[in-house]
Amino acid sequence: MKPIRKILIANRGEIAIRIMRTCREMDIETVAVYSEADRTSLHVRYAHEAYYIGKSPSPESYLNMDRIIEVARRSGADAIHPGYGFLSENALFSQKCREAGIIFIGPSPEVIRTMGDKISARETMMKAGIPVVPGTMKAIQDEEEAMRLIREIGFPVMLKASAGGGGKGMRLVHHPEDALPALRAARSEALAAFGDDSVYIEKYITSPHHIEFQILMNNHGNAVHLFERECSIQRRHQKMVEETPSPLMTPALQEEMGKVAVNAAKAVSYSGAGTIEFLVDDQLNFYFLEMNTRLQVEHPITERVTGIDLVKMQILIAQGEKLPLLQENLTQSGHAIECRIYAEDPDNNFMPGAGKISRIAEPMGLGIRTDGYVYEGYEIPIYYDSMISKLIVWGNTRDEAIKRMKRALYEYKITGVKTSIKYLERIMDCQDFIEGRYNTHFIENNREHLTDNNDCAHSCEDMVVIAAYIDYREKLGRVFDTKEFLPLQNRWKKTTHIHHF
Amino acid sequence: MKPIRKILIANRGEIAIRIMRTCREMDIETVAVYSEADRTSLHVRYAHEAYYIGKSPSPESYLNMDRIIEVARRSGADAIHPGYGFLSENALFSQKCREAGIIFIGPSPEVIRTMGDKISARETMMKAGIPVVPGTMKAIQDEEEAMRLIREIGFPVMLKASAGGGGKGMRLVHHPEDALPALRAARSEALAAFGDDSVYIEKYITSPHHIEFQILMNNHGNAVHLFERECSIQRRHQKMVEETPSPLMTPALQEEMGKVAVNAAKAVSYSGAGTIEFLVDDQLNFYFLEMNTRLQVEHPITERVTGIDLVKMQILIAQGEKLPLLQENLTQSGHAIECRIYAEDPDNNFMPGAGKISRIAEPMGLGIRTDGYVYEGYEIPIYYDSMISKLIVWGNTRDEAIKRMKRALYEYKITGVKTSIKYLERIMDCQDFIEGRYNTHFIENNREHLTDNNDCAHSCEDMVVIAAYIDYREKLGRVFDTKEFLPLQNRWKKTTHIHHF
Amino acid sequence: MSVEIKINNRFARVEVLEQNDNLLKVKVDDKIYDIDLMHTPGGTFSILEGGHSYNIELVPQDQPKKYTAYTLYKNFNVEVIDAESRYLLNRGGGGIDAGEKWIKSPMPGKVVMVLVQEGDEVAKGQTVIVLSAMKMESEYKSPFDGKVGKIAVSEGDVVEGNQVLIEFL
Amino acid sequence: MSVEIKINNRFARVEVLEQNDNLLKVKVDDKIYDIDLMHTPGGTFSILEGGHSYNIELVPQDQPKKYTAYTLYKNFNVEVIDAESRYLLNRGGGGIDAGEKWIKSPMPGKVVMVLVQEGDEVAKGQTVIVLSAMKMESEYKSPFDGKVGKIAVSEGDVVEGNQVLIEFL
Repeated sequence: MKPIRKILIANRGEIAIRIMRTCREMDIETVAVYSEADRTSLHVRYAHEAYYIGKSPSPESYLNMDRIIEVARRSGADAIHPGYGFLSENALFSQKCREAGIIFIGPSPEVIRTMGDKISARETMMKAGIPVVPGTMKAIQDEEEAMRLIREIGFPVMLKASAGGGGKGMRLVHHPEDALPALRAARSEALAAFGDDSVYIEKYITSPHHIEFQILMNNHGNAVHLFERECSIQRRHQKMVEETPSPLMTPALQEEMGKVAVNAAKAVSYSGAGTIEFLVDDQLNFYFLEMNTRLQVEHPITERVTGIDLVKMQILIAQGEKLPLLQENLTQSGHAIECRIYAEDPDNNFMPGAGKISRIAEPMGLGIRTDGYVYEGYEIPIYYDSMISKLIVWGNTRDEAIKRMKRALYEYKITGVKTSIKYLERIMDCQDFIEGRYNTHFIENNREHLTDNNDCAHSCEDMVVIAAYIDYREKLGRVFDTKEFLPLQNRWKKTTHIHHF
Repeated sequence: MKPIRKILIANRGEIAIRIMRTCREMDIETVAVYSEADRTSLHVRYAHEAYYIGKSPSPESYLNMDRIIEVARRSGADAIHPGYGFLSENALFSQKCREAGIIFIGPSPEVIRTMGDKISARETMMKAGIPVVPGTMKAIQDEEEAMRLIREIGFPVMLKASAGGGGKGMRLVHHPEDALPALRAARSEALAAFGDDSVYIEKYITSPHHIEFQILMNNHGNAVHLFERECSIQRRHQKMVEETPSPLMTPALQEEMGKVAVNAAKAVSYSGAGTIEFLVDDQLNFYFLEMNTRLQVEHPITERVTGIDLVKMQILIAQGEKLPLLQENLTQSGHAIECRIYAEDPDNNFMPGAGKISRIAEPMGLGIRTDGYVYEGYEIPIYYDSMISKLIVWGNTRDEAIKRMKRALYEYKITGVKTSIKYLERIMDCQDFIEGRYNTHFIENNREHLTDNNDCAHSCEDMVVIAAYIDYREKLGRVFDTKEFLPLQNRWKKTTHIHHF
Repeated sequence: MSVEIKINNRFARVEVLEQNDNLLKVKVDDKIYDIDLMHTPGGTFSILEGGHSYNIELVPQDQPKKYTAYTLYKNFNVEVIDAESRYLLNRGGGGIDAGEKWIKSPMPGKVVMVLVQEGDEVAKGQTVIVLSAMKMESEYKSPFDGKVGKIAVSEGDVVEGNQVLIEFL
Repeated sequence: MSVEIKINNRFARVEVLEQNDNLLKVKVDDKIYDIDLMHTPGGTFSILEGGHSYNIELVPQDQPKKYTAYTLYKNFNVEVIDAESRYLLNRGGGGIDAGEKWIKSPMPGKVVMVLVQEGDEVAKGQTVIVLSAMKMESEYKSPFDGKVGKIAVSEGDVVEGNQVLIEFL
């Protein structure tokens, strides 16, 4: 068993940096790859080495398998960590790494293939005795057949890209007249995102909870689960807030679902970190939804309550270590919540926005973790995901965690682009959230409570007016003073202090 | 029992902000006070309200009791939190708060008086059957008597300001000829810092470990300890690195010292959070050193391993809550280390330095907490402590915590002023520290390993040379281009990208 | 000198009555404030008013005299209405669009589908065009019942931010 | 154009041989590097050389052409030695002090005690003056065996940074 000494991170943004952090703690050298848009991105500056791999659109860079493997070879990397998104669930990439003699930090091509295709995943799970949601058993490419199946299963139905993930190529259809446009939109989106426009169709569970279990399995047959993550707070089918434990969870249900998750991992001889996603209805019936054969965006909340560095585990498992993974050694301590900070406009249908970051103030202190990658002056490229940071908070109790999250969101200031920060604060203030009574319809059910209610006092507005006036007046004054040296650093104006209490 | 709704924080810097954070999580309004030098300090900007209390030297502002109480009254604050330093261990201030009908978040004037004077503290502890270091039983103000006692106790001896703390007015004397100058220096320092030049003298323990126990006691007779903090890594008698658990600790010793700490708290009917400091020698004999009747700088490592927000506990106890403080509910989980970031020059005898912060990059990610207060463009005033930030790291094991701390220190970048960051990295690399074999002489015993060893590769130096050249060339060029708009925000130069792999 | 400032939908008139370094007496509409104001050239403001501590950050927008203002609780659109902008506003140039008769792209992206043709009758809320940006497809709906005028783009086109896509009659 | 740059105690000669936007061919002494250099006007540099990623931040010092350079691992004192500074250096004005014969205050503070008198013989390491700054007293020792010359301050004096306190003969 040869220890891994150098890892190429085939990704960008916060996850690239998060992986490099653990590498640094393990004395492993890091190799970054970057597209044209990312020359000055933080992952390039954080890594020991960095190589250009192509133009900004991801098919020409972050999805360019041969190029990435070539960089790994040239730089002498022993292993590639794919992060999430991009090539992380690409069986061919895992295959190509194997052929090149480079460790792919993730499961085998066979497992990715089986679990990556949602239909074969369903079949595999059904064989292993795991409950699944009623729906089609194969990928549909024919429009007429799809329409027939939709009618057969009965509304509401969910259309999903067979190769999909992250809400792309997904459509919920309630009424017969919406079925055809939705099908076409889903297929077009799937084709653009994954190069495959086949979809599958399943019964849509009303009032569903999206609960997933983190699993770890080594190459020696040991598997454990690291408890659940509640991910029901979603907008546009993308997660926005996650927490663990789930407010819905009972000890009995946790034990049962945990066992099923471990069985699912064992059924495919899994390797590394993975996630079993379930839909849970109000009666606590649960159905296998899909398996994510990679690290999840929301993995830090699991790290916080279990104390386990999941990236470290991934690396050790990939290295072939026989980890002492024993379920009875694992405990869930306290409560963790993650809020995803997107560059988007929550008051305009969560429209993603690119642009330049003006200033950032990160929240700090007890129980706060941020995983981000943008910095002051950074221009968010239009080519990639709009998530710019994750805020993870821990508290002794759920109540303490919510209050701490509110405090952290209050402290978190990103100016220059629109972000979801204020919207997330409103979620923390929402009675349904505070009481833990929510399902995946939370955002639409609480539209009223979540809109900007303009509660700034009149005097606060007046202070803004005064500030704008002073700034304007200074700019007018500056016309007569063009030779003045403008310091590059911000500098507080020096004025004598007047006793005024 | 009336809940506290508004707290005045009679402090500045990181501790003022740390306290305000918890207040915000408890929906308590915060009132800041500030001196002339602190108008634009972060604590003024973080608070709900802020009031000017006087000129920059602390006797005219942060030590001005009547002024602070007046502000509390006018702003309608129910309580005052003194933080650490300044008025935190001032019995008269606690007294004045009581008389003004304002809750002082800390113990009664009587307890502060008893424990604040090191000599009466020793007497009280001896009566309660707690072991103390041999030394004088009363404050010495007569030079001749002091010299006689020094000879009597025998070298080495330690001179300490009777009213002191934080290493001020403290001197270690090994040789008879150094005794008189040391005595004079200690008394002059004590007079300047505390307005009292009496000292006491005690036997100096060779190879001592400085280990302290955190205690919490409510107003209903319940007391617990929250385990120990190892604080032996000191320079100039000021702590630099703290960790919990102590590498020296055994379960038996922890139980014994914990019991003694709880007894010490009970002996004085303590209220709130306090710390019992011990000297422990290589044979694990321990002696009571002093009690700090306030929050400690290093309290976050205890918060991290116990999951308890100590400021929240202080507030709840001050409010009169009957907390369920049960020793058996408390556990120490994992390992936490704190590094104190000082604005100082470690390569020049830790000379403190004021100056303007140019840029800050905070460490982030798994297991990291920073408690700081400086920001980019901030000028560190010369009037106060030189500690600008605390970096607290948690790991599953001591080894993981050390590696994580190294990673965090690597990420932590503060430019514009000299800091202890690189020096702290060297401590993390020091074999004696890694193996946990150290006492309060660590810094002097490892002088060799801790000096800057100039290990940057030649090519790295060359890159710095190139950067300086490019900057110089640009500045030359700028002479011909004075009308160019200099953006206030840093902006990466836009250049076309050249394929170059 | 008093100046008019538009904050979201409110117009306010400001005037500095007295100034002693960072201590100002300012009138906003009918209200007089005594404030202690410190700021950086970068637009960070710390204002103390009656003890209350306000933090404001001004970020200039593309158009001159326009800002986005960030407080710790809320964000505002702010515009200084001096003589020049007042003139433009009265002429109807610049200023605020009333009853837009088009759909614009909010940011750079790509046209995925155009679901209507020129001359089509559309109902309010009917999806007329689908754009893709930042890996996400967004459906744009008609803001009212009406008729499609000019369609300025085709499927597959790359569009700029703020570009008119479809006009209505 | 080649320029000499002093980095800590080393003198290095730099010359840009070729430039294509951010791609440079640079000679430092005898070594030639092909680098990809990006930087901000604020002095933050990202340099890629042979794949290696270097991060450098330059902070200008009080004197022109002098910087403190911060890398992720080490800090350096850097000075550009162009014709002007070379001239000053050769004349012995400015530049580096050789064998200082005085004790200066490193930062603003207050004189607590002066332990010597003018004309006293002092031994190397003997404490001569005690300063207080940032709540901490520091003892300053004689850098060599010698004799005290002028004492420029008295106990209780407030001193500026870099002010001469005691001169030696």
